[in-house]
Amino acid sequence: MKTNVRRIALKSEVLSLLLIVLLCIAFSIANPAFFHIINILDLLKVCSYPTIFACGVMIVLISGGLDMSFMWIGMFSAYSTSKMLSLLQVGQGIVMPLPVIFAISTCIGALLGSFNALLVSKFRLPVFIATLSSANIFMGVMFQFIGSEYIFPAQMPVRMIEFSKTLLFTTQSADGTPVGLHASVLVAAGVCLVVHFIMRYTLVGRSVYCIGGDEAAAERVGFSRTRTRLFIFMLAGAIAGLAGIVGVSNIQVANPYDFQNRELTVTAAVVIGGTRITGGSGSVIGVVLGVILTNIISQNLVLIGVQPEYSKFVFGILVLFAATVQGLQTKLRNRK
Amino acid sequence: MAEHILELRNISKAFSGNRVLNNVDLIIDPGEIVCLCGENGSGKSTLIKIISGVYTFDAGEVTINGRCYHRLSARQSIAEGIQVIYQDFSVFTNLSVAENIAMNYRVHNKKRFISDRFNRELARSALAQTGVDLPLDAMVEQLSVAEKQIVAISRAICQDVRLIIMDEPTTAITQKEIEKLFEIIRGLKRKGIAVMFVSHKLDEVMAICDRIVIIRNGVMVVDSQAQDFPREKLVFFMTGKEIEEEGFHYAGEETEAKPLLQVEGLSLAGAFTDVSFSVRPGEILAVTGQLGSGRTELAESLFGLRPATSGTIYIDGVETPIRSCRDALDNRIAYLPEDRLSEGLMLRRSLGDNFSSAVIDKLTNRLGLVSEKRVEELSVRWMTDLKMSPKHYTTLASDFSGGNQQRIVLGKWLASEPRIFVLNCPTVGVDVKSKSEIHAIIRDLAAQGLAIVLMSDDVGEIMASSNRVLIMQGGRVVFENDTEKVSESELNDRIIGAYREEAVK
Amino acid sequence: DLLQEMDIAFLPKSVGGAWFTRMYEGGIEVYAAESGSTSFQSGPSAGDAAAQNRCVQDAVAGGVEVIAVCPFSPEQIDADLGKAREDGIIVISNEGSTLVNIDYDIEAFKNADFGAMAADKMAQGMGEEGEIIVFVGSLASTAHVGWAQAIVDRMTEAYPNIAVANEGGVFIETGNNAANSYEKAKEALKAYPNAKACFCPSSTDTPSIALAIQEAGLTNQITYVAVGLPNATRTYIEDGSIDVLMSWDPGEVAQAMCRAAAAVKTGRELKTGDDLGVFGFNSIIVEDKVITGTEWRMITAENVGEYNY
Amino acid sequence: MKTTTKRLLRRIDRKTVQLLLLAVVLFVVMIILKGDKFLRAKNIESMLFQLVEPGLFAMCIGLAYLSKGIDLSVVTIANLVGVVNGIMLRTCLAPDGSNVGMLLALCVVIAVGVGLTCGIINAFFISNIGIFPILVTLGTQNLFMGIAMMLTQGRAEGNFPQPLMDFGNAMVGPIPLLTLLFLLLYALMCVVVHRTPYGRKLQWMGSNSKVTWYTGINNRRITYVTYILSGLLAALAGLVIMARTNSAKADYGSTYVFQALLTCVLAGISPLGGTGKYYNLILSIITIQITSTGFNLLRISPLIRDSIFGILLVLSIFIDYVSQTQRTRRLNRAAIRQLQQAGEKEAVE
Ligand SMILES: Nc1ncnc2c1ncn2[C@@H]1O[C@H](COP(=O)(O)OP(=O)(O)OP(=O)(O)O)[C@@H](O)[C@H]1O
Ligand SMILES: Nc1ncnc2c1ncn2[C@@H]1O[C@H](COP(=O)(O)OP(=O)(O)OP(=O)(O)O)[C@@H](O)[C@H]1O
Ligand SMILES: [Mg+2]
Ligand SMILES: [Mg+2]
Repeated sequence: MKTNVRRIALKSEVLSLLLIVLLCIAFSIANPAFFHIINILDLLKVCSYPTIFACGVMIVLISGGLDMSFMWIGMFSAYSTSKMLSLLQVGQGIVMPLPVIFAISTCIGALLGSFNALLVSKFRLPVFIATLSSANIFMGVMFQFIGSEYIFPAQMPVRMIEFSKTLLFTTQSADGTPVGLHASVLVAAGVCLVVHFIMRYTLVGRSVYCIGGDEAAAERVGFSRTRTRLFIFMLAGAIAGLAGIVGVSNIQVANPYDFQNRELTVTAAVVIGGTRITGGSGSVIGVVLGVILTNIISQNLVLIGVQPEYSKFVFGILVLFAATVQGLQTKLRNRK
Repeated sequence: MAEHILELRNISKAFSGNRVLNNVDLIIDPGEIVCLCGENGSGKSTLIKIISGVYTFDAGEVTINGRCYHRLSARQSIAEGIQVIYQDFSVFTNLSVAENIAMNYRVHNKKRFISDRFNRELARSALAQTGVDLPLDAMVEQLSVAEKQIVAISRAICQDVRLIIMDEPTTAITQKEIEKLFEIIRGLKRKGIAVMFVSHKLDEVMAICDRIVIIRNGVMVVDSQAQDFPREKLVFFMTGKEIEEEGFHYAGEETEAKPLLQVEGLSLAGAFTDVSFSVRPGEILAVTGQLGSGRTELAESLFGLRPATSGTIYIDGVETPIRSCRDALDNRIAYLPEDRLSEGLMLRRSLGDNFSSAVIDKLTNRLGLVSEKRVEELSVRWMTDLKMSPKHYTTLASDFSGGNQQRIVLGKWLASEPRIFVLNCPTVGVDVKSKSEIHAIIRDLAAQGLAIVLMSDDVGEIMASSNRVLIMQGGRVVFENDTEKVSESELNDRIIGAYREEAVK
Repeated sequence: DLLQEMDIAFLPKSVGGAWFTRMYEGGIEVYAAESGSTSFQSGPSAGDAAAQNRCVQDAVAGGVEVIAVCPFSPEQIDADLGKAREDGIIVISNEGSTLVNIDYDIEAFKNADFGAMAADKMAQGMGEEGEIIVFVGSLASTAHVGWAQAIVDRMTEAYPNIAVANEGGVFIETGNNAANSYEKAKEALKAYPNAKACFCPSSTDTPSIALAIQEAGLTNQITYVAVGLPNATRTYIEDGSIDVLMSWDPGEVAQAMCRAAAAVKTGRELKTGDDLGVFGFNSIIVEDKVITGTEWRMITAENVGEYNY
Repeated sequence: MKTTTKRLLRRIDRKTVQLLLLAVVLFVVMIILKGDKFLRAKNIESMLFQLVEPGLFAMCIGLAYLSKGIDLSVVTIANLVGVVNGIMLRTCLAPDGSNVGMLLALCVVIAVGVGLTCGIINAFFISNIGIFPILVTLGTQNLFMGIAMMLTQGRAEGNFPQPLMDFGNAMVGPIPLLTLLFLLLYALMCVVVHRTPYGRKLQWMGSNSKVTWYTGINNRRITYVTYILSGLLAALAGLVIMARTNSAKADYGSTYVFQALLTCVLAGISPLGGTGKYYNLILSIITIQITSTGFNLLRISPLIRDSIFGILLVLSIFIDYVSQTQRTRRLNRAAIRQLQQAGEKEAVE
């Protein structure tokens, strides 16, 4: 009984949940508006595409490597898709349905992911180095050969604009504006479920854990290193491509610089969510909690009256705090 | 004649210019227990990895169950019913016991979807065969070495297997568990499953195998039925020369030297309690006991890695608290850890780095900079003193064979000129020849006046290289005597707790 | 005589965005084609003072005649511009009126006038009372902060019933990043539910703030006055999410920069009242080294159809 | 004679040769394409100036890499130093400038203090609490920048006293003083990393911290020294930035972090710890500088210029890969041949 409680208490997911609850209490004391339904719905929407990104990051991290390229993969896929379709739409008047748009971006992402896989499995590079260089290359290729200018709402594929306006379970708020769950949240939830299923219940998903735990041992069991890597990076790339297009749809503008320098924030969320930075362990639930946690922190500072120039400071403190709690927890766990 | 399970023909293999296997032929039939012997670095593991498809071979062909392969993948090998228990087990420490055991089965049978219930059932039945009970949901990283090995064995036998290969399965486990393992192996044999295993412990080899195969420098030198093979020739065929182990005699009895290291009532919460002993200069005190008896923790306490919570340590009769490694080093205590690959040796660094790592602070010139010349001198000196095959001091430690690697770790500590040397299982996984050489080194050190504490499982080693022996059980010392006064079998029984005074009477 | 053949380096805060692309393609290159000059642009892909400094240093070392620069952080680029001037390079800046080491700084208009106009429009829309939210793209940007401050000054001076929402704090930084500004705007709108008007000086961030207003259902409640390009914000202007877009053509400003450089090259001194031959700069005001234009465009749903840049 | 050359050759790192080759090839290409401008004294001087700041940051990250860590906070440490000094100068400088000398000395003291403190904070979380360096320094990166932001409200501090500017722009013959000092410091750090007991222990800890622990090496102390050194170097970079730009601001140089990460990787210093030679760093810094300035001179679109790091990296990785596989293949072939010959001989006997 006691050991069970201990085991549950030492699970990192539980910890993130606890932190979230604590923060929520603290925030709602500071400003009761925090718990307003609109705020919650907004938080979910804002978390949607980072969560999708984070799922991809988690997969690569479990396989034992830090992915530095996913934001550029996401941007590359989303931007080139939007640009291509925008040209088609303006020039030819062709309007693509939303699933096709998402599929195109996802496929581009998967393709870019396979380039990472090539670097990692053929040249045997550490993931961190491989993706750091590929991120640079994707960026250069996109700017030079696809474009670097904004694509504005008027030029965006109309289905994407429609998507960004799709709300589910709508009701009217007090002043008559529709309130509801944004469609992108549903996409994120779908991705989470699929990734959870793959990572938990399929052999190929488990092979990611195996490779992350012990690459040589995984090979000896009969997993093909090349194929598993290809799977990992193509899946992560595809997820990044989808995340990118969802993110771009959400704000109705395709700005190729938008996701720049956000890699580490998302990675931090994934790690705070309990994914082991050295690989081999992590879960989708933890990742979702991690993303929500970091976003509660970064999205609500103004709401609780923290002046903007303090926000970096507070964010830094909170990252250190969350990480410290986790570090101590790991120490406890290892002590058994 | 029944079909052979495995047939190797003219297998050769080289690693970046090093030829490791040279035209090896080997045939294994169903239900055979084959033992593969050879010195460290003779190519045993390499041969095994070729059979299991982990390494490609440069020349020759492999026939399994009548099918001939010129290239063999790990998947093919598993599909043919070959399972390997590797030297390092190759279990996934980040996964649960059940999943580990079921993993091979799933990969091999292309079970694309995982069900926990299935995993657990499979694991339960496999564990039932081994007769060991393990918590199915525990993470493997929380298991002891022996338990990890059980997982590896269960994983191997949980599916349609025709040949199980075990690479040094007995290094990490104690006598009692070895008996268990042998029972399992005999059970497999009865089912017609062939077993090939590698071991450096010659008694074991002779006890169980039907056939004996010896490799020397990548060349097969003996392939013979065990009963026809003269036991006394084993060492000769492996090493190419005869080896005589002389016993150890403590010369200091008469001089009544004062103890150099004395421990009184030492305890570490959760590891060992109230341990007392003393060691005089020139003495070798053997400490033995089963896994989990607190032996390793005691050793680490003496070196300050896990400072004891109570009790006193006297050095030269003076009370000396050892709270950190620094204290230990200041008092010239050295510690050779149990697992040389992960604890003792920086594999990816040079010989010079390894030799100098404990004394780097002293190898400086007037400016406080490390003197490369002195590092080289130090390395060369210990290479010769320890009779290692001479190589340049910038050679990577990973380029040395197991026995030589162990000598590097020894040399690293000898360079610090210790007075007290704590050795934790120094000859695990080391071949007979190197083993006897290491024993000689240890005895020699004692003769030079060091006080030596030797933790060991190997009863033969204790008999040959200690003058007093101490047995631990559950963190307490349960027996202490002069080595000469106990027989090998008594010691064996005492270790596993099966010794009864009246039985002797 | 304001068309001279020169070698021009255009050094924007960052390359690629709509604004600076327009400056280069619709301004510098247009001028170069007219005058037979050569030109190139060089800048970081992310706004960073250090990276921009390196571009300045390389341009100086490689040898050009004119540097036309939009400083990311004026204080931090000044020293390097000084080196350019020592080398005899003509330096013209835009939105860098505090710079010392320049020949001329081009401003489309007076910051105070511009801010006052924005304040008036906001006050007008909100019935001269209530709270306003003031964003800036970056706290480092003199122009953004200048306009924002002018708004605040004008409000305290002329509209006593209007207050800045995040009282006591500095302006809310949106980061010249569409995704970030969207999130920041959402947050600010929730934090200050009483806000009746807001202002955004960053052309990059204007559309996504408009989207945040629209999604919060505040299109009609909030008077949104912003700086930006009509092509980029057309849909929001048409549906009223952006009430007034204050805009000028960056291309025209860039042309004015080139023309000012030509004047320096020919040794002609520019005086108040001179005509640079570009819209907005037909009767310039020269104060010390700062050349100020006089006009900008106020774009609303009625006239947005007339503009295409 | 021959053996000494051989021994010398053995001691030269493969990466050194590759990087030298890469740098020379790039240099020659630049001379061919744009020799007149590239070789101008002005340009060389500018390049020498430019490599100081990223060079210092690469030195920080290189140290952290060797310890199997990473230090993402370096640039913000530099900015914090600048900002604190800026505020100090603004408030304390006498109108007649009489106390300049003392204040500039105080600047150095402040820099050391800030660098030391930041380094200790990083090391504390990494070593005592046991959080992964990447998380810790991500947190402290925000923390330090946040402090600088709070101090300045995001504005720049500027208009430092003239002597500081003069120092920043001083030349020693054809070489900028700052570059010279940087090279000296770099040489010193090379000695520290390669020749002091601390440096050795640092590399050992990076390659296997468990072994160093079992060898009685104080991992915690090594971690502290490493992050403190990194903090101090970053603080120096802060002074350099002050002197070069005559200003300080909380968010200056955000692109430097990635550049430094890549510089180290290009030099063969692995973020996975323990491997790589610190002395190769300078070659990688120079290579990147040549490429970046070269691209600017060639007026290559700035849009593609940002990917030069990626291209350089993949290029060097590819060279590495090819030379490695070729070597192994050659050796294997030789071994097989030897094997066959031995077989034939046996057959004859
Ligand atoms: N991956 C490899 N690359 C290069 N050399 C290798 C590799 N694996 C093994 N070797 C070398 O091949 C030789 C044979 O090694 P192997 O591991 O087969 O020996 P072994 O008989 O199993 O020794 P031990 O008893 O120590 O386990 C050794 O000299 C070893 O250094
Ligand atoms: N298994 C290990 N492998 C490598 N280094 C280790 C290991 N355990 C501890 N260390 C290192 O040794 C130093 C001291 O470790 P120690 O176990 O005393 O930490 P601790 O007991 O958690 O410290 P504190 O009680 O102050 O929290 C640390 O620098 C730590 O990183
Ligand atoms: Mg072996
Ligand atoms: Mg409105």
